[in-house]
Amino acid sequence: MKTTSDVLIIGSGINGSAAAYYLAKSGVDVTVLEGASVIGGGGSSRNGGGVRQSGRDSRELPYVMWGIENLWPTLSEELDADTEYTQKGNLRLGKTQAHLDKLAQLAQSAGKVGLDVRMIDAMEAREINPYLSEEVAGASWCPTDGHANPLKTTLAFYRAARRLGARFYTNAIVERIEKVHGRARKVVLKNGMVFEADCIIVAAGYASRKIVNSVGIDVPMDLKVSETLVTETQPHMFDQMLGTAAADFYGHQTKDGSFVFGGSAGYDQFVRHDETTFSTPPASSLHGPCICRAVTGYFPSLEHAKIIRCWGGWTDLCADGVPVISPVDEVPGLILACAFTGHGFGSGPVVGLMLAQMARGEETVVDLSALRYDRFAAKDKKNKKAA
Amino acid sequence: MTQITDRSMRTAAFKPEADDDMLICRCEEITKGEIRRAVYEGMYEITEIRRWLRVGMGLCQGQTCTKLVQRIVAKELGVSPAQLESAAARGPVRPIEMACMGNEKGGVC
Amino acid sequence: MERYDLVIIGAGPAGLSAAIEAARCGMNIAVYDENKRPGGQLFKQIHKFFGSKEHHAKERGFHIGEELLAEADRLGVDVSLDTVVTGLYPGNEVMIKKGGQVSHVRGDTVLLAAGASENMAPFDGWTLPGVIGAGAAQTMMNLHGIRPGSRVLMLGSGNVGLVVSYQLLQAGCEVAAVVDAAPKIGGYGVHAAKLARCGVPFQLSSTIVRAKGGDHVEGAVIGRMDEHGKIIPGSETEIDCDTICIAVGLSPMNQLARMSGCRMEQNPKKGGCVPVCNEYGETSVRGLFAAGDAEGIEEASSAMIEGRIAGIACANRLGFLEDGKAKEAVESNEQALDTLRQGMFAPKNRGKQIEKTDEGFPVSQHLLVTGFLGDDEVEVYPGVTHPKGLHPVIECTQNIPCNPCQDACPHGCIHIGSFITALPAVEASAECIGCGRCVASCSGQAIFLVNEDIGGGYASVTMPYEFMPLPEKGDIGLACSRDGQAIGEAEVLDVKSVKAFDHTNLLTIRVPAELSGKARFYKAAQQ
Amino acid sequence: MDTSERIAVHPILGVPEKGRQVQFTYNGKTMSGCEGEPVAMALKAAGVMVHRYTKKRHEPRGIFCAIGRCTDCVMVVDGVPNIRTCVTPLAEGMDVRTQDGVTPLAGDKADKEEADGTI
Repeated sequence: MKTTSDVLIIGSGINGSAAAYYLAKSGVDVTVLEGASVIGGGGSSRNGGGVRQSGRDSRELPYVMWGIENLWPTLSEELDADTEYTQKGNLRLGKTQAHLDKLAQLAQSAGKVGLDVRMIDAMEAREINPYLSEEVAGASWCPTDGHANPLKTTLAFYRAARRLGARFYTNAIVERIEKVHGRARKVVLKNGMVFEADCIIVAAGYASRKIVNSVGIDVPMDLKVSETLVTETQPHMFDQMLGTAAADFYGHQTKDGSFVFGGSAGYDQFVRHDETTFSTPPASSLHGPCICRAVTGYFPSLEHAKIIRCWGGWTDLCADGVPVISPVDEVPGLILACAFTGHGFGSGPVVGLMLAQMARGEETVVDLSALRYDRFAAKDKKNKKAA
Repeated sequence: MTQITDRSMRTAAFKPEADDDMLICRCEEITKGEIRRAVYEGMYEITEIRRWLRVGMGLCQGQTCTKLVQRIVAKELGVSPAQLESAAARGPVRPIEMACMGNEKGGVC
Repeated sequence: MERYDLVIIGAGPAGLSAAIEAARCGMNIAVYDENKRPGGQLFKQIHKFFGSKEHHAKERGFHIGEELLAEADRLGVDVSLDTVVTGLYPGNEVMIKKGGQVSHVRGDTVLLAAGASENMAPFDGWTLPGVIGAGAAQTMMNLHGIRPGSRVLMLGSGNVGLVVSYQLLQAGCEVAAVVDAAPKIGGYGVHAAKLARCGVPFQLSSTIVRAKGGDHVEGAVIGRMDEHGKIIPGSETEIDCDTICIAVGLSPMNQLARMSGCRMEQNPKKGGCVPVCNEYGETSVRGLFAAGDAEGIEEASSAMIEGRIAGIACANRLGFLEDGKAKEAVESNEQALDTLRQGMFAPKNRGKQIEKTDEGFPVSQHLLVTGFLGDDEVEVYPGVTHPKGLHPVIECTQNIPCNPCQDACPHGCIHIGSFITALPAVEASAECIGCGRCVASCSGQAIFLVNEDIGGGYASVTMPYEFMPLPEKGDIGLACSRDGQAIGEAEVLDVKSVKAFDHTNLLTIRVPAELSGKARFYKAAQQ
Repeated sequence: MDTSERIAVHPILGVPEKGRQVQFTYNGKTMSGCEGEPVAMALKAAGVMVHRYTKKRHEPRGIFCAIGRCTDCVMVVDGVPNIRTCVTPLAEGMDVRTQDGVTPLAGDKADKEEADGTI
C-alpha cells in the first residue's frame, strides 16, 4: 500500500472525486481517503440533483456559471458515463406576492452578475410546465439551469479518476493532520496509519471541521438534516428543475421517469446526530408527508405517483450560507473545500477543477477570494466595513 | 485496528462470462455482466452498485434481487456474501401514493 | 400520537401468538397486517403440521390460523388488516398506512413479526410469464382457487418445494419434476415420498438452464451439474411444462429492522440478515423485539412459540407480568422450542451430512436421491414389521420432531417415547384394530395399514388419500409402488372419510399378496 | 368462467369461496371474473399471461410473486399505471390494460375504440 503521494484528498464526495480526476488527468500522483465504506456516500449522493444558478448567492454565481458553461455540457463524454445532465431550465415557483417579491429580488441580483434569469407570470409558467396548479402565481425562469444524476456523476468521477491511476481508500477515517516543518504534510488515520503528501485537500463535508481543527483552523458550520424522496417511474412529464420561493420542495423528473423531490419539515436543524453515522442520518417520519403535501400543492396530477424511498443526508451549513473553497495561508499545503450548505452538487465539477488548480499552484479559472476560509468576521465589524 | 479498503487492487482485464446477459434485477433490467463490470470498475459496495446501475432501486426496491446481487459481487471480490454490507433500508417499505403520504391522520399542525 | 403498550407488525403465527400472550396480561395492543386476511402464510398451508400434539401438530396450517384468530378475538385483540407499516423510526415510532391516510403510532414495545420473503434463482428466461415463486403458486391455488398452470416444473426440493408440489397435485396440476442443484433432497423424506409415489420424478444435481417460450413458458431445459456447479455439456434435457415454480428458500424480512437501526448480523443458520436478539427476542434497540421468520427462518410451529416468548417478555418489560411468572412462562416455552429444534433438520444441522439416525439406523441414501425408500431398505426401520393380521407400517425414517402417531393409536401399537424426534416403532405385542387414526394423524402420510394375507392370495393396504375425485368402493384401478410405477391391479375395498381425519381419506385396496410391501398408492385406471 | 384454470372442488378446501361474477375490460375486451379476487387472478383464469412489457428490453412479464412485492404484474388500471394487479381487488367495470414501460400498450386505444364502436 502506497502511503505517499503528491496530493492527498480527504473525502470522496463529488468535490474530492472530481479534484482527484482532474489531478490524475494532469499526471499528478493523488490519493483519496474516505472515512465511510462507500464512495461519495455523503451529501453527494443525497441531494436533489440540481445543476442550477438561479437562487444562488452572488458570491457563488461566477464559478457555478463557469461550470455550467464549460464543464457540464461535455461531462458525460469526458467521464465516459451518462451523468443524465439535462439543461432545460429552472422554474422557481411562487404562490403569493411575497414569494414573487423574493424571487424577483434574487433574479435581480443574479442578473447583475450576468445570469439570464427573469420573472415570468403564471400563464408563461404554465406554458413551460402545463402541470402547474392554479395556486402558482408566477415564477423566476432561468433557461440555462438543469439537473443531473448525482449518484452517477459522483461515481463517474471516481471511476474515471481510478482509471487514470488515482488511488482511493475507503474506511479510512482521518483522525488529524500533522504539520512537518510548518507545512501540512501528514494525515493520521484513526487506525494509526499515516499518509503523507505535499498538498492536502480537505473536502469532507461537516467532518472537515474537526479535521482542520487539528491544525488550528475552524470554519463556522453546523449540521442540518435534509430529506429527499423518489417516486416510482412515471410517464414522462417535464424536464425542468423546480424550486420554490417558500423552499417547501425542490426536485425534478429523472431520466428513468421517477421524480426526485427534496424538502424540509421545519425541524431539520434539531435532528440529533452522533459522529459515527455522519453519512446516514436517522430518517424522520415527518419529511415524507411534508414534501408530498408541498409537491401536490404545486403539481396536483402527481397525487397518484407512489413514493418508493425516502432518505436523509447531512447538510454542512455555513454561517454565511456559502462554502469555503480556499487555500489556507496559515497552514501552507492545506486546501479547504467544505460548508457547501446543501448546494454543492451542481458546482462539484468546477470546484474539483479549481481544487486541482490550487493544488498545482495555478490560478483558478474563476476568482474565489469571496470564499476564503478567513472571511468570517463579527457582525458589527462587517457592518462597519459595509458602511 | 480497522482495515482500510484499497479500491485500486483490481487490475486484471475484465473477463466476459457465458451468462453475463442474464437479467438479475428484474425491475431495472440489469444483467449479471453489468454488475460484474461495475465491480471491476471499482464499485465494491452493494450501495455503490445500486447507485451506479440502479440495481434494486426500481419498483420492488430490491426485494427480489438483493441476495442475488450480493452473491455476484461477493464472488467477483473473492469474499463471502456475509462480508458485504447491505444497502441501507429506507422507508416507505411499501410504495405509497403521494396523496396518501401527504394525508396524515390528525391533519397538519 | 397514538400510543400502545405493544405494537405488533405482522398478524402471522408469531405476531398473533405474541398478541394472545400479551392480551392475557392485559396489555393494550395494536396488530397491523398488510394483507386483507390475517394469519400470515398459515392460510396458504393446507397440509398437516409436524411437531408435538401440544403445539398444533397434525392440524392443517389454515386451521391453526383460524384458532389463533379466534383466540386473539376472544381476548379482544384488535387486528388492523390492510394496514401497511411503512416505516420504523427512532423512539419505536411506527408509521402506518391505512386507507388513504398515514398515521404515526408509538409502542412502548414493538414486535417485528413480518415473516419472510422468497429467495430467487435466476436462469435464462426466468422473467417469462409462467415462471413464478412457490409462494405465488400457493397464493393462487389455496387462497384464490386458481391453478398456476397445468404442468409445473418445481425448482427446489426443500420442504417448501416438496409441500407446494404436493399441493399442486391436489389442485389438479401435474408436476413434471422436482429439480434441485443439491445432490440430495433438502426437505423431509416423507414429503418427498408423497410426491414420488404419485410418480413425480426428482432430478438432483441439476438446474434449469433456460425457460423456453415466446411470451410465456412453453417448456424448460434442465442440465446436470458437475461438482463445481457447471452444467455438464450434453446433459441437457427438455421438460414439457407451462409453469416453472421457484422454491429455493426464504430470507427474513428485514427492511423494518434495518430501518430501526438495531444491530444486524448475517447468519446463514437463520437464512440471512437478521437482528441480533437476546433469548427473549429483544433487539439491540430497547423495547424492539423480533419473532418468527423475521428473526430467523424456521417452521411456523417455532414461530408461534417465539411469538409467545416475545409477548411474555414485552408484558414483563412493562410491568404487566411479574418477573417470577414471566420467567416460568418463558422457560416452558423455551423447552418446547428446544424440542422442535432437534433432529436431523434442526437449524444447527443445516448443511451437515447425516449418515445414521439417532437410533443408529442407516439413513436411506436412496430416499435422499430418488424421493422413495428402496423396497429392501425400508425393512430395517422399527416402524416396519410383519405380524399376522392387520398392522401399521410406518415408513418414517428420519429424526423429525413429530409425535402425533404415538397418541393416535388407542391400543398402544406405536411407540416414540418422550424424545419427540425418535423414530416411531411398532409394538409387536399390541393389537391393531384398524381404526386408521394413525394413518390420518401422520402429517407425513407415512403410515399404512397392511394385512399381508386377507385370503385368496391377496393383501390389503390402507393408505391416506387427499385427491379429487375420490375413488369409490369397488373401483378397479392400479396399485403403484413407492416410485409411482403401476405394479398391479387393485380393487378399492373401502373408502373412509371421517370428520376427525380432517380430509385425509383412508383408502383400502386389495392387491396380490406379494405386493403388500410395495403397493403404496392407488391410481384410477386410465379412462 | 368455468375454465380449467379455476379449481372447482379442492380435496382439502372444498369449493372455493368467490365473489359474484362481474365484468371488466382487458385492453378493451369484455371479460368476467369474481368480484374481490385480485385482478391478476381473474386474468389468469381467463388465460391472460402477459401483464406488461418492460421498458428497456420490451420483454413480457406476468404474475411472479402474487403478493404485491415483485411488481412484475403491474398494469394500467383505470388509467393509472404501476397497479399491482395481484393485490388489487377486481371491481365491476374496471378498465385493465397491458402496460408498456409505464404507459398503456400502444394500439390498445384503437382496439378500445373499435370495441366501443366509435370508429
